[in-house]
Amino acid sequence: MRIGVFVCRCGTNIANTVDTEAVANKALEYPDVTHATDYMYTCSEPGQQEIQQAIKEHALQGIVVAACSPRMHEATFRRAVEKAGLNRYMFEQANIREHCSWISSDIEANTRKAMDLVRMSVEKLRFNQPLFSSYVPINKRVLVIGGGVAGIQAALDCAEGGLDVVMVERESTIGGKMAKLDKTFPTIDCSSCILGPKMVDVAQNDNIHLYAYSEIDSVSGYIGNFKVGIRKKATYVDWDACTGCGLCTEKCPAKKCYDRFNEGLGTTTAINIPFPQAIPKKACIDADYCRYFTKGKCKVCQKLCPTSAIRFEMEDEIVTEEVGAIVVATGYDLFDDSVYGEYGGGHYPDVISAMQYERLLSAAGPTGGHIRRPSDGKAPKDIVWLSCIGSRDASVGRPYCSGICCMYIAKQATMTRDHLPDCNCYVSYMDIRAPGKNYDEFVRRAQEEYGVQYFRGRVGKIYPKGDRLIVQGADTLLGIQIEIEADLVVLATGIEPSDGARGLAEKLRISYDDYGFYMESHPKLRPVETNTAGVYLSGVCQGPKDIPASVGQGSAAAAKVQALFSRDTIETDPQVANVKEIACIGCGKCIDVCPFGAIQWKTLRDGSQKAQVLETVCQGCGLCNATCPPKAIQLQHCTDDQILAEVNALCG
Amino acid sequence: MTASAHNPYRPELATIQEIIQETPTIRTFRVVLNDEEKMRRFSFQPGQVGQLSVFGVGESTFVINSPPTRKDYLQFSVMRAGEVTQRLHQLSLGDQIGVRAPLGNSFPIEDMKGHNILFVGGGIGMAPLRTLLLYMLDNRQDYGNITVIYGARSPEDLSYGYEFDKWRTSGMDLVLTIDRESPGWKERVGFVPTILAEVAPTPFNRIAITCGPPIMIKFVLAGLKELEYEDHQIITTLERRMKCGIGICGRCNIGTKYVCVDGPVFSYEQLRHMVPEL
Amino acid sequence: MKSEAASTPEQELRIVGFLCNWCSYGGADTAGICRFKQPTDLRIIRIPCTGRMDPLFAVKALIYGADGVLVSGCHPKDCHYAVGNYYARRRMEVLKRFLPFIGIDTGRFRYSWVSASEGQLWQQVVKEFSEQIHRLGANPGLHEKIDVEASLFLF
Amino acid sequence: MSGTAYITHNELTSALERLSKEMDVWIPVETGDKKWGIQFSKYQPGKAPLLERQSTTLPKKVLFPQVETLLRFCYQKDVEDRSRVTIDLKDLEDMAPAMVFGARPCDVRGFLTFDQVFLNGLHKDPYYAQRREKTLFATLVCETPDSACFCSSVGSGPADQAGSDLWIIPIEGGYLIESLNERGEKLLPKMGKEATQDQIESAQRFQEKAANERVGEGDLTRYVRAFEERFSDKAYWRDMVSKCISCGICTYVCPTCYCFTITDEMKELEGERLRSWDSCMFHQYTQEASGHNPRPTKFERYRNRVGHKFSYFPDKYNGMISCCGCGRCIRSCPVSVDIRQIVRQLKEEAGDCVST
Amino acid sequence: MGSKTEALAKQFEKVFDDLELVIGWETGFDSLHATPAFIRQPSALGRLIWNPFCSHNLSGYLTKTLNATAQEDAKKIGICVKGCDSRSVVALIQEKFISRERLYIAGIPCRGTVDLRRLMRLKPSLKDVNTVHIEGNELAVETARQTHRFPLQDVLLRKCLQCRYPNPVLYDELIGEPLTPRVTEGQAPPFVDKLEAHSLEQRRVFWERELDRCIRCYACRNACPLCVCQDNCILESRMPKWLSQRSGMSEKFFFHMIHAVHLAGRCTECGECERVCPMEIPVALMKEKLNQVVKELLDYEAGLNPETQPPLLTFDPSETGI
Repeated sequence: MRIGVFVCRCGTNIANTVDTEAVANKALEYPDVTHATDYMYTCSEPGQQEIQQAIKEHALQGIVVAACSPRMHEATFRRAVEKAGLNRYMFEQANIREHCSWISSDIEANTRKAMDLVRMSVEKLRFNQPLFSSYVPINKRVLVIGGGVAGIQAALDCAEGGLDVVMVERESTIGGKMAKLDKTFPTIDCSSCILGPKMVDVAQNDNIHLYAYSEIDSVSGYIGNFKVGIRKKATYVDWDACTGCGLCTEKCPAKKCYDRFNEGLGTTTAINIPFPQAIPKKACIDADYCRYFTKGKCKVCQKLCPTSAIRFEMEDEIVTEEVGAIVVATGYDLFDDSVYGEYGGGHYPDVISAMQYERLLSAAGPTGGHIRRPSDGKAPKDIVWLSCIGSRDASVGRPYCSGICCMYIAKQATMTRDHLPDCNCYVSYMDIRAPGKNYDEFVRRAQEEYGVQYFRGRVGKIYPKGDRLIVQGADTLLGIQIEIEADLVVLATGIEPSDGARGLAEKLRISYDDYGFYMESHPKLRPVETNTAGVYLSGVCQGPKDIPASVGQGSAAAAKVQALFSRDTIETDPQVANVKEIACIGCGKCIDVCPFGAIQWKTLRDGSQKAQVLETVCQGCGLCNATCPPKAIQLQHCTDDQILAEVNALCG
Repeated sequence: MTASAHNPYRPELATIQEIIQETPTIRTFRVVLNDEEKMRRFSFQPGQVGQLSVFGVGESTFVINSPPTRKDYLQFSVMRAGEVTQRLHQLSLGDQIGVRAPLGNSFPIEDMKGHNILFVGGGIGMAPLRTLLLYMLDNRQDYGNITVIYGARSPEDLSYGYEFDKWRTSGMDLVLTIDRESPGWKERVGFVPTILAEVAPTPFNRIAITCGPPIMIKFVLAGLKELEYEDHQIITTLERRMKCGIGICGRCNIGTKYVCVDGPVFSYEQLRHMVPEL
Repeated sequence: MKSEAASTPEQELRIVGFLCNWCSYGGADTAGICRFKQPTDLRIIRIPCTGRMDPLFAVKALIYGADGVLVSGCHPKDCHYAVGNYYARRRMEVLKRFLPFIGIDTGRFRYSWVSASEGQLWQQVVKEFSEQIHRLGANPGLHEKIDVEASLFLF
Repeated sequence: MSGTAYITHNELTSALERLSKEMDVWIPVETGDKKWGIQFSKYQPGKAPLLERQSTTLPKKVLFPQVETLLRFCYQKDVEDRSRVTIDLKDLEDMAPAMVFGARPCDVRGFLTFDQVFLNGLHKDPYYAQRREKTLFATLVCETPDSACFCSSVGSGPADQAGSDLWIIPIEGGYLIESLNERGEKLLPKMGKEATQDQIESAQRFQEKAANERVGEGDLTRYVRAFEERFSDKAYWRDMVSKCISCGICTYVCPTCYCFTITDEMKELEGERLRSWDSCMFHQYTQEASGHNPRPTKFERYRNRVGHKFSYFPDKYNGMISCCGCGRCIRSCPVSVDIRQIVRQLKEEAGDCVST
Repeated sequence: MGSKTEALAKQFEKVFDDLELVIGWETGFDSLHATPAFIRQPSALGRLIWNPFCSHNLSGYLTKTLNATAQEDAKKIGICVKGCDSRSVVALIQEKFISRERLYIAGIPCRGTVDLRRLMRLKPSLKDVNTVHIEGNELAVETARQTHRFPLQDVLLRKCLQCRYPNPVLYDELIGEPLTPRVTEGQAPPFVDKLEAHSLEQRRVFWERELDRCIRCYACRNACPLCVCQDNCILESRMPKWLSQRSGMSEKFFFHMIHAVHLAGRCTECGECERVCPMEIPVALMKEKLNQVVKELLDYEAGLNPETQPPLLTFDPSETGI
């Protein structure tokens, strides 16, 4: 190989403390170096031309530039050598500025060091190989998992950009948690008024294909080319035929079914449509309650259905969709408040969760928007909210703050005072967290204008007394014991990752934290990406957040997808791992450690199993290389031989 | 430091005079021995090999594929595969390498005289055949009709394309083939053994010489038997990992035969009497 | 055993650094940009991630005469590749504890976590480690020929 | 008998001391403190040879070092034009004369195999040739064969003098050294004073007794065809070789194994071409760059080893077996693969073969 | 002991219909040498032996000679294991090289196996042994003429002197009664301690002296059941080239460091590397130290639980102090 070495003086930045001429002269003694010189500003236009000139004149096959940090100008010089006809990976940069001239004033020592650094680069370069990107076509369809507001926003943004969107929602309707809310803080907007139109947009957008009542069964492939198996769960209703007329739900004899949408307040029918604005508005049979399935006969709905849409023989069906990117917006579940036995959640009928209370507030809810306590249907006179139920409590494994509870407590209390002006509202809180726009003002208004009584402290226990509840606790600011007789207690349950989040993560090969929230690629700089290329996060599945933040992240995820899809192919970075099959022993350790799921099994003709790198997925960290016992997998441009060459240049 | 009369491990220093990029992975090197006297006296037979040294990296065996009548250079075609070949590919004109040549046996050119000839070559396996082919062109009157079947994966993988016209105009039947269709390709498409069956040169008074990857050789041998070639009418070259090249180091044996000195050229008849360890 | 390309005077020792591209290499750049003065013994090899760091690179350097080996990467939880340094820290710590068993001073090997913004911390790490290596002196290296009498009978 | 010398046990080290002034004297010594094994080392003052049992490793390295420099090269860059590089090449270097003292007949007989390959082939190996010429063997008649020894089965024996220059016979109070050729004769005076007639007779008795000793069962020299016939019997090789772990011990401790590899080592502009022992038991030995391996598993590799020693070699060299029956491959084998049995059973009916 | 030998053969006889073959030990070329046996016919089960000469760890054959992965319709492989050997089997299952379902494991509680070279030093003339067994703290070797007795301390393999797992940790059938370990948990490996009592300089010299003998026959590697690279080991690889062919001390050191580091957190301390070394280098000692480090740092021992992942192949974000 013929190597040219260019030592940059960087004006005086390097030349002041490094004898660049001596370094260049020394370089001439190194193996394969046939040309070496120093130059005032190598990165300048004439500097680059000098390199290009030398490449042609001296038939150079590799270039070393000793200059600033490669983090600064590696890309510049790579382009320069490429213009002169070399492969851009036949270039190495020795950092003799940041790591040398700038950190010591000892010219002799610096010069010796610069010589070593150049020699290391030369030795490494002797093992460099031309590398070439490959181009993989992108399937410009996106899968959105989860039909809550975060997923809806992502789907709509993508669809409006002209992309084909596949949306998968576990429930029989989209809308998620937001659809259950009555109002939203801090503006007291009607939740369904702002969400409803978006849901309708999803239904009406031709670019969006919705799979409701479906779950992700399997995911294979990689960025640009995922293959997703979707399990369409049996609804026992042919949705192509169902018009959502609701006749079946009226006549269904099984009327005492758990009402999921209303959080178990009230009942529903075995065949039902969750709520009037459901999208899609289609009926679905709950086989756990349906008389035909439990008792073997009934079929009332089948007889009634004007379009003959009922299909008792229906089974789960797996369909496959091919997409190029995936947005995960699986949202959250609420903490199970019965864990706190001392509060009697799930035990005393009038101790309810905040989401249940939300349904009581809702005009579409079981009480028609009238606040009535579940036990006897009376309007409550005294209501106590308990904050941080399953938040900021390490003893129940939830040390994090759910972020939204303080705000929705204030909202619910404010609403309550509107509905029932005589009702006393008490809030037991730990700290009030209201950092958003107009948030703190909102809480303050609840306290000051609406007379909601806040006391700081933890409630110790709740017990019944007659038909009321005694709430015992302490006000830690005043340092006194507190006892409130209440008609209703609302537990402000916190957020936890949605049921099944871990299982889905494993299918997607993305990682999750100790609680099951999905890990973003970088907490600051890549908050929407995951470590699996082509999989993006939106909403609470990544961590607690409120509606605006979820919507914002939904749009951000959509923007990432759009950016990805703005090109027809993905150019792979050739600095990725590469498997030498004859040396691979098929131990699978690389597959185990790869943080990106970039390595998969490949079966050869003789039946042996070898590792195979998905170039588009590999991020080039080299963990596999360090782990591979026979070193069959090598990180291109940072191979063992290349690192060893640098080590050998210094030692031995 | 006694310079012994003859040290078979000591390569002759040589200079690279010309490099021809044959295919993306094959380069042909023309080298000249630095010792002019030795260069002038150098002679070899078609089929013989040489060991090329990149000092500091190692040695590797290649067939000498210049025409034996040329006395001014030695030529080797090198496919990039391992450590040595990779380094060879990085060399430039004027660079120094080591050469130990000629080594090994050669094609039985005398015995072939008066016969029709069939060459069947695949990929880099064309290199040894080319030497013999050029030799026959130089002595065209000694041989009957000559058919060459030469295949590679794609048009870019065919070496010596610049000579094809010359071969054809010198009275040879040249059949080119590639594995899969390729835009602009007007010759045949298909694996070498398939094309062999199509062309089906009669075994009458013919010697077949085949060289290529082991899997191709296996099927070509079968194909020739199908065409009713006798064992002694089939000649091939064998490849083995070699080190010393002079029959000492031990690794290239097939039973009692050492590929480096008893080969690389073997007739099918010989092979049948050797232990089945290919 | 030491390289002779740059004729090395006695007082300068050979420290090999393996730095991850994203954090510590950047940290060293930052230290340079801020002109934080550092000893000159260190020679840095850039690797993408400490997860790329095979402990054997360090072993190779130490056996073949390096006076010190310094590995540095992103702080745990801040790995550019999410988890590379979690693997690395286990591997490095195991190596560090093992080295003295074969007669290599554990002080000759160090790993640290320095982010791209922590120029000052980098300066401190380099200073401390270089001083430590100078205290230990040159790597005594291995005896290529064994004096039969200098034995240590164990078993 | 030709010339003789007598050395008492006490004088042995001083005799070796004298010799070591003129040449490298290789003697068997303990491999380490309280170790069972014995290896050959250059004589150092005060170190007495251990002659009571066979050494673990061989004096093979004296003529055929485990690693040896074949060439030294240096790239020299033209000061005017750095792309003009010439190569300075040095090959054979002068080697010191040497003596191997206290090896056994089987150890020395191995070099007869070497001679065929390194000296009498198409090309003469100048490195081996030089060492061969400059090295003498003072060989000890063997009185301690063990259960792994089988020198008599391969046409040798405990008193086999082939390949030796001096002959050592233990007698009362010391050793009688007898010269077997002129080279040996010249050294006798430096080794001790002339032996008495009594001593000579005593030594003769010892020698005769050893010569009559049969070490090993049966004759293993006539298996050329049996091997060929067994070559493709997969079950046979599977049964015989399953326990082999493919290490290189048997080849490295074998007096007749000579296979080597050649590799270059380089640092900056200087480097050397090394020849080092290789082993046909290693996968890499025949591995080709393409990935193809004609002997991909230990079954083919061990078969080749047996074939080489008992079939190919005698086929090629007038019936000469490339095995001297020292038994080291059996004794040192971590899993006790017994080559005697594998050879012997070549002639047995399929199904009767049992590996132990 | 005769009784166990018979029990072993009987047990395999019972299940042989389900087996492809049995790997055990039999008498080798003389009465002092046991050797691995591959038995494919039930009629040959009588060749099986069990005595203190059966030191070989047979588990390596499961990957290197056979292919004990799960395969449809394939019969099981019967294998005899001691306590230490069973850990190798577990480790191989852990790393998914073999499948538990393919194995029929006969576990043998073991009081220790003999280091033949130590025995030979004590009694070079020993031959024609009729029986050998352990009685209390002694090895009893009965020849035609007399019974020799040797203190176990003087004749056992080094690994056996510090054995903590005399009983197999995984088996289908236990042959004999479980034993009490010679060394209990928490006790430091005595030989590691012994070396660590010396200065840094002395330790280096110790290893120089020991490793100087290394002839690079690679037996330590090939015998190691966890050295799974085998044919593709980087010790011999030229691309990448980790190790040169030079034979200096640095190469020998680095060779053994490569072996040791590759086994960090994986070595099951079967001692095969050391037993097979023709030059009697205590190579297992390096791995013992690494195991001690891994135990202290990550509270892990290889080859105990088939479900766990070796610690250097996984991570824990929450761990502190490193």
